[in-house]
Amino acid sequence: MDEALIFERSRPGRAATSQFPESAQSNDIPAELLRTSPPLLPQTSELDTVRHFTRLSQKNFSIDTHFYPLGSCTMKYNPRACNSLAMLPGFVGRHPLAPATRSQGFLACMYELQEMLQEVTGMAAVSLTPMAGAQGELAGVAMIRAYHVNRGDLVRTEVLVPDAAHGTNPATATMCGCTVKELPTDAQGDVDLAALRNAVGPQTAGIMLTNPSTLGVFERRIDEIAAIVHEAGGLLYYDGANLNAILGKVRPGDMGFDVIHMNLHKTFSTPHGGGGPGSGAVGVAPRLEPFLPLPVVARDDGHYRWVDADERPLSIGRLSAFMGNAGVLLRAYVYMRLLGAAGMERVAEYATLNANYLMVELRKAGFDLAFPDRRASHEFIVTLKRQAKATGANAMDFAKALLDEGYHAPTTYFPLLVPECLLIEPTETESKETIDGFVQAMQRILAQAHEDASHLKGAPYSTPVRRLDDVRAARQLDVCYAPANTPEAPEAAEL
Amino acid sequence: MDEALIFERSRPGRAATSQFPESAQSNDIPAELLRTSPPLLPQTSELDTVRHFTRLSQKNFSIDTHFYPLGSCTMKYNPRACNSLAMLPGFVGRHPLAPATRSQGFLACMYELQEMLQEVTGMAAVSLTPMAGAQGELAGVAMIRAYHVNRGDLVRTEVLVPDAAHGTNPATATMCGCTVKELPTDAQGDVDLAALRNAVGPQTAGIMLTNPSTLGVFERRIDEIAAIVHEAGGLLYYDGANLNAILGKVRPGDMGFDVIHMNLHKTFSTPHGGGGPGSGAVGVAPRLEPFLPLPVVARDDGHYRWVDADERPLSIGRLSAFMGNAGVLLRAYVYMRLLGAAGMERVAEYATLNANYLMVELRKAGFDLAFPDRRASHEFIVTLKRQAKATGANAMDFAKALLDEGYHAPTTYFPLLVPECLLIEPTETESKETIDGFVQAMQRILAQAHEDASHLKGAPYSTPVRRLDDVRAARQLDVCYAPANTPEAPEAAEL
Amino acid sequence: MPYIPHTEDDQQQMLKAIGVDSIEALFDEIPAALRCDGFSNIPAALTEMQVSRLMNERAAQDQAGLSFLGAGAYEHHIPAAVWEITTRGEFYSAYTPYQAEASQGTLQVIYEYQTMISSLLGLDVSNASLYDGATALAEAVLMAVRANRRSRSRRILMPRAVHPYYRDVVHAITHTQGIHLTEVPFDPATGRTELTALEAIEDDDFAALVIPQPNFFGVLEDADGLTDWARKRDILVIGAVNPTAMALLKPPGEWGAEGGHIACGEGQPLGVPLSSGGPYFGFLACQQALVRQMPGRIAGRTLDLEGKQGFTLTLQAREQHIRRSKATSNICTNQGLMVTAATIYMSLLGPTGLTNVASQCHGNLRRLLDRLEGAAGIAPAFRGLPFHEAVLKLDRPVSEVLAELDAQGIVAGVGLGEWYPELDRCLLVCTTETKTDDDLARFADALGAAVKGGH
Amino acid sequence: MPYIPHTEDDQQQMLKAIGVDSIEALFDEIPAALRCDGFSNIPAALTEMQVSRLMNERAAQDQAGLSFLGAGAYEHHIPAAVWEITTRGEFYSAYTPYQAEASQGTLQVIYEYQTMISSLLGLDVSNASLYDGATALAEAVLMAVRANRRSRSRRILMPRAVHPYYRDVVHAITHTQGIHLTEVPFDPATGRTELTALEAIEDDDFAALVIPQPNFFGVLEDADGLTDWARKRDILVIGAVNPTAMALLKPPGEWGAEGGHIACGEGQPLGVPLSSGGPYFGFLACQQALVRQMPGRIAGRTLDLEGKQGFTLTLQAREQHIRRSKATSNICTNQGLMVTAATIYMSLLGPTGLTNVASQCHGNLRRLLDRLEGAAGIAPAFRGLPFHEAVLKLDRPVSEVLAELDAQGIVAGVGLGEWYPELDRCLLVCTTETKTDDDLARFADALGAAVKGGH
Ligand SMILES: Cc1ncc(COP(=O)(O)O)c(C=O)c1O
Ligand SMILES: Cc1ncc(COP(=O)(O)O)c(C=O)c1O
Repeated sequence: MDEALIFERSRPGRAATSQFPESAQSNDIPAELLRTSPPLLPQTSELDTVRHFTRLSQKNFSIDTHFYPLGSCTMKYNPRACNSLAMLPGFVGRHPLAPATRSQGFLACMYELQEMLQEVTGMAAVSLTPMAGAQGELAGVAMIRAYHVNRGDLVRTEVLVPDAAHGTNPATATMCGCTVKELPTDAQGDVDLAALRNAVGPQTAGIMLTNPSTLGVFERRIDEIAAIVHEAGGLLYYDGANLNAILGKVRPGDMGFDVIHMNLHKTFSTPHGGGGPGSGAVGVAPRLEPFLPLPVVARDDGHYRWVDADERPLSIGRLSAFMGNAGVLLRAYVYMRLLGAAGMERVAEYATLNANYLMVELRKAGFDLAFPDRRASHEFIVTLKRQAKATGANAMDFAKALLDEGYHAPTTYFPLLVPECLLIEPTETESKETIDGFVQAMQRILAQAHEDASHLKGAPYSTPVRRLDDVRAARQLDVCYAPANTPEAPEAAEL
Repeated sequence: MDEALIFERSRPGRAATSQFPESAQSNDIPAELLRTSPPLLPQTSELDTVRHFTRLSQKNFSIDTHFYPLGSCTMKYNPRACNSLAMLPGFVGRHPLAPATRSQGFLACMYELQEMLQEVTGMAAVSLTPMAGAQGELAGVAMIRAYHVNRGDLVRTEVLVPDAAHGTNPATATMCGCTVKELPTDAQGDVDLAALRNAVGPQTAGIMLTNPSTLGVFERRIDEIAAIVHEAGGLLYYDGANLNAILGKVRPGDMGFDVIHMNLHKTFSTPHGGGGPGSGAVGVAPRLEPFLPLPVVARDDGHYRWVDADERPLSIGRLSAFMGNAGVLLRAYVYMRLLGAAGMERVAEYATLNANYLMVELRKAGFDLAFPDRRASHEFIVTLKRQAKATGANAMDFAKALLDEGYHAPTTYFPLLVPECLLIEPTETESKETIDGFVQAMQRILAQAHEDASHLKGAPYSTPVRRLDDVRAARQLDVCYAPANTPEAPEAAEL
Repeated sequence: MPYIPHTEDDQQQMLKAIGVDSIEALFDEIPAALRCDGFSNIPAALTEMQVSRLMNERAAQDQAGLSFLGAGAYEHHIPAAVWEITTRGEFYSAYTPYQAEASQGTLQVIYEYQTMISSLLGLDVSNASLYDGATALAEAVLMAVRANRRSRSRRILMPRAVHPYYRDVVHAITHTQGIHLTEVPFDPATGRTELTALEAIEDDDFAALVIPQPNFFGVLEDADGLTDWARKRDILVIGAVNPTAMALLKPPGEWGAEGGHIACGEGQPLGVPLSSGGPYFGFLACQQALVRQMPGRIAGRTLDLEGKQGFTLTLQAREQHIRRSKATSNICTNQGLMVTAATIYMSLLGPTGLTNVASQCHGNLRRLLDRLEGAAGIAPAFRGLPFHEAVLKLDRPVSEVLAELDAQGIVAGVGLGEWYPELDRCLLVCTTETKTDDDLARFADALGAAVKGGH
Repeated sequence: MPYIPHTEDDQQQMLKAIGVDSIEALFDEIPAALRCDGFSNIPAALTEMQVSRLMNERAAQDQAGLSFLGAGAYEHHIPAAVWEITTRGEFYSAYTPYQAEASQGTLQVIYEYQTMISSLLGLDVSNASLYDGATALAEAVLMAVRANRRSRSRRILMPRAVHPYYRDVVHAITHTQGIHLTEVPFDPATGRTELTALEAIEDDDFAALVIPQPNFFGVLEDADGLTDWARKRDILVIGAVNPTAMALLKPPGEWGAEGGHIACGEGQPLGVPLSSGGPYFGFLACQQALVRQMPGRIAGRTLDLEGKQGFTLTLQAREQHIRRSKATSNICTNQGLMVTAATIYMSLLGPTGLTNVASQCHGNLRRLLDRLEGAAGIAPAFRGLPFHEAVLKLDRPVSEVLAELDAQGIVAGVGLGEWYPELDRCLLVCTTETKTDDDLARFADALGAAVKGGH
């Protein structure tokens, strides 16, 4: 059922009056500082508002309702307890500048989270402040730069990035004032070592990698890569998006990485929330510890406290007004306590089992793998190049047809170097039957592609809207409602 | 999308292990007391369980998603604050037998609720313990009987009930060991006074009425009725289901009623929860106070306490293990504090405005009213007798077609005396646009009935299932899953 | 206006459409003499912010402490998912599923619930819930009286070891129909309802025997023996059971050689918070043959127009809205939302989980009793095997002990003197799986000290 | 196994299908020398019951008290509906809406959010959120440097009256790109950023001027005057504003004769709980002409195959996943769920509600200052008109006063000495609409007594 915009439900004079105080009587603010017309906020009743947003929510696919094998995103179950415990009144009501007397419960959690993340990654120290993966990357590259600068090595501004890397890696390098050198991938999905050797030099600040890579395979010569980069004077940055694949099996610190960010909203199962909030906590080897972003939590004699700037003069500084996404960190903390040491290892084991199983089942079902000779990590790539050629139905069409089957689509067209790419990540929390169901759906779609590809071009059919016109969206930009800019007469407000 | 039974998702050995403790080591219970096979509970993961029930929820119509003009049910907005405040840890964690030292917060709310309900109904005293309307009725009729018995008047066992009354009224009378005498209704929807005069006598225990009646009209000669019944030695019972219509306009106590139950899950907006819990608090005139069911809350010097059986030797006793649906009572308390005196009066005003507006608009749209010369109370009746004759589409068909339009159906075929009856109650929390949308939908359905009634016979089309076979449900009774009794091969478990 | 969406404009248009000048005019059928003029004794509206503050302050007054209270309401761990899903608007704000096609969520939940409860109790069919455990027992009694065609009496054998409040409720609800509860004493040594006590009763025509399992003192009854005794006399057997215990114990449907007929009880332990005593829910299940005597709603599986499975309320001919004065009960609204919570709870726990909970509850009681062994002035009142509650006989007035522990943040249990004069210095304590070894130690130490301190 | 559904059977079947003997074999591409062997330093798993107890105990340690803390995070009433809906699984557990057709809920929310924020700020377009207020200001600075074609400098005029942490963050994020923040002093008498201070600065090529409204001291700036001054010099104007205040105050888009170019700020006051500082969200809006320089996601309205309206992410060519090293920012995941909460919050409050909240915040501060008038040893530090925060100069060391009030359950505010040595004995206090007259009286009395007590 369609859901009108909330502004279309608005009626002058309507209001959810229980939600706000009376206006204060006196107003001593001079007129020239005041706004002259009220903001365009909807005037709706509480019922209509609740109904509107409840109905909107039902238009989403989500983990709680659908299998969501979005590669590189680790869409696993978000335990509800993580939410309810992080939202206990004591936590939710704590002001970021609350005095230490009113903070020991929260700080204890943060301190222990730092410790656990150090253990998990094999790094010497952790800062929890970055607010998403990309900000973790920024913290990491900034630390690498600060490290070189602090040693007086001012020319190291080149960052090496494999061509399969996530877009945030090159974008981050640029944001840190570095230049990006792209590295090619070889046919097996590993970094091209010859190219790497060519690329490194006295300007090399470092390399940004994730291992397993975004191609879903484990970079087998990681120690060689580490040696090459380190010998050239660069540092190694680990993009933690793929940590789910290796928990307890191999640690970035042990692979030679100097700095890592973790996507707590992936591996540590804090929710994605329809696009955040995330958390991109960073871990570092000892030589980078002085540069960690602040704040960090310390413990003295069983008392917890913030480490302040005076103690860390080399810190790259502060990346958020307070301490980052504290509520997300609490969720990750609860998650880790629920899993414990053994549970954290099982994550990688079953994520890998599920990915490899789904991979072989899809191969049996007639799909081509991008790297057929490799193990899947926690994810893998199917390429629909052959099918697209034979039937005209491409990766996008498969993705949309999956929505009609009741599955969220895998990641499409990323990494860019694989044509007609589906990057598929089932995660450890999905059952065999769910995976089998997905394989059957893929088979049905494949059969449909051969029978009548044009039908797939029309997919999805069962979603609240059919396939959307992205080109129109960009050309006839409509990003802000005004009664006049409605593309067509809005349909009669229905309930 | 279909949702398999949770049992069909079950796999031996699967479990949400975070949710339960290890088994205790020792077990000293002798084998003959132990069960020999485990209960048929599903073995599912937490994710599958969350997904299952989240998806099931989406198959419901509800206030939070749909207009729900179910007559006699007062489906109005349930403020979310009532839920979250009633579920504060202090309230949710309070044991019913907690000592007074740990109960003053809760008891204060209950005491004030009693006081406010007395004021609202015009009664002398209130007991909050009945757990739904029907139990309130039971309490009421039991008090009436106890009153007569206590006066040594042992033959008063007849209860008068108008034919339009809700089924719980006669059923309750029977449960209290009384016999029911039905009273006819006149053409204007009022009780037939002549019949009433004939019916009363020395065996009359009392009369059960609601005013406005379940026909949606105000019983204008209520004082005459009261006089007739009182003179005959009977008492008047008020079924509080329709209190929403008269809040602040006329009070049952002032109309001459001796006892009343209130459906807090209707007028006082506690949620219906897909079939409860409700609360059927009872109020009484002074002469019935000694008979009130226990417990009741008293205040002595600012200290709150339970009134116990010693102080109320004539009480009809205890109707629930503890004190009834305390959490529902808290919600009603919060609701009343949010509305305040003026807000409580507005409830009746706008409920009545909405009902009368909807009534005239439907009449304009070509529908027949059961009582065209009467004002609607908070609800009113449309009879589709003429349409059913002309087109073959009956009240049930209209009801199902409304579901396709995105509206929950009104109450159908109740009260029984009106043919092809739709009892429609919009409530005060719905907006004019919502009501207008409903009228338009009714018009479309009417047009469809004239065009192609057979199409309506197939409705609903857009719900998760099409029209269900109730006869089969009763004949081939299947009320408990067992793999063998599945009516057809269950469809492949889909997600 | 709180929760009323009408603008001035809406109101004018609507009045105009109706053809009246004011809302007041819509009340013109109410005799003027009866009219009241608003409410003088209700406080003015508060905003949600103000009410929140008030309620937070009140809730903060009522701290649970470290509690060993049981006696019919039990503190269990409830998975966070249970109430996060149960309070979703679609469950929370729906009505009874009269329009089946628009209520498949609720109906399927009920069907799944019925299946779980039936299996837990070892019986064939379950209804969709009753108000609470006590009223479920009352309904079971009424049902047994209706169903027992061999008995001409309206007498019920009701053990004194049944929860005293339950006995009160059953009496309050059934005595107006001439039903008489014959008390069966418990054995003062074992705390059990012994066969000898039954045999000592003079009357011999009874409609039903109630068997609590465990009984109010936490003691496990010889359900097999009692059932066989009753069965032989054409007395229907009603089990009144704790649902957590059922994960471990033989269910009523399997008692004795032929099984009990009806089982009922309080559903609260299955995912429902303590919440001052309600809303809880009563469960009720019975043998297939009795289904038409069952009170309350029942969901059934059927097919739709297209042959697809779906769910609907069924056997409504038993109910008040159809059968009116001849209905099996007057119940209409039941405890649907609690059933939703319980169904999610039972699904999350599964057979292993619920069994482990039961075994931990029992194990914790054992550990507590072991710790108390030898404590001066504290002894178990009964020899019978307890499940997760036990009666302790103290060498000091219970109220003094309670007050002393309360001051230390411990709620020790309930004194039994008020209900059972013969158990004057007795304290009923309960341990669930929520108690840690430290909790048990803290309690045992404090209790030991308090009893000793009285001397 | 917590959250892992695999049965022994599943596992065997899956391994067989893959053709390996063990899960371990799936890790055979990892060089053996690198392998670790599990975690020794992480505690064993707890059950949800155990973690709940732990977290409840920890949360109970951190009582908020009666708090007058502000300084960038504000305690407001949040309607219960906001988080009950926001945490619905469909919002909570969805990803960024890449598959538009499966994400219309989230996308429509973003579109509605963009509309509300644009209007609140008086600008044309808004993005879908940034991390928080501080990073939003950093992004605004970067955006201004990119957008200001008339300026060749990478210098930004940054008032000292901007939140010190914001200035730190902007520096940390932008200095590696050679951006320099030129500090603009505040007037010690008014607490405002005066034109004279700007005119005293020697450099004359600046990319942008940041105007806080209100500023960190709670004082209202002469936004019109500052904007006109900057506009005349081709300096872009960035408003860094409090969103609640915007309901009352002239929005950045309307400042001066021509309006500011960019506005940003911390979204927390719009329905997001204090929550130890996050997750919050940063908002950012700008004039239409700058939209292609905007960082972050943007949702747009478009049509589907059938001509029906729908929503999708748009202008993605600005973003890292398309433009990679040339993107407008590296941001990917933003603060979507907070935006959902804020959109519901703004819808529930509406224009009147938000305005009333703002006026009560301000009115409460006025009442507090009135109460403190004449209190010995307490005086407003600045003459400038405050919104809902004020700096009080105390006649006693702030830390002593804070400690004394803390012991009474009052959190009085933050001392400014650490950030502004020149404001050593100064306390920043905040009042929102949550404070009652009693609260204000209690605070004023306690503060008065504490300051006096120091003598
Ligand atoms: C491989 C990889 N790196 C980095 C990121 C960026 O993380 P975030 O979106 O939290 O900024 C992602 C997630 O989108 C990713 O998949
Ligand atoms: C008129 C009337 N009376 C009594 C009842 C019974 O109330 P309850 O369902 O709460 O038992 C109802 C509600 O269904 C009703 O509408």
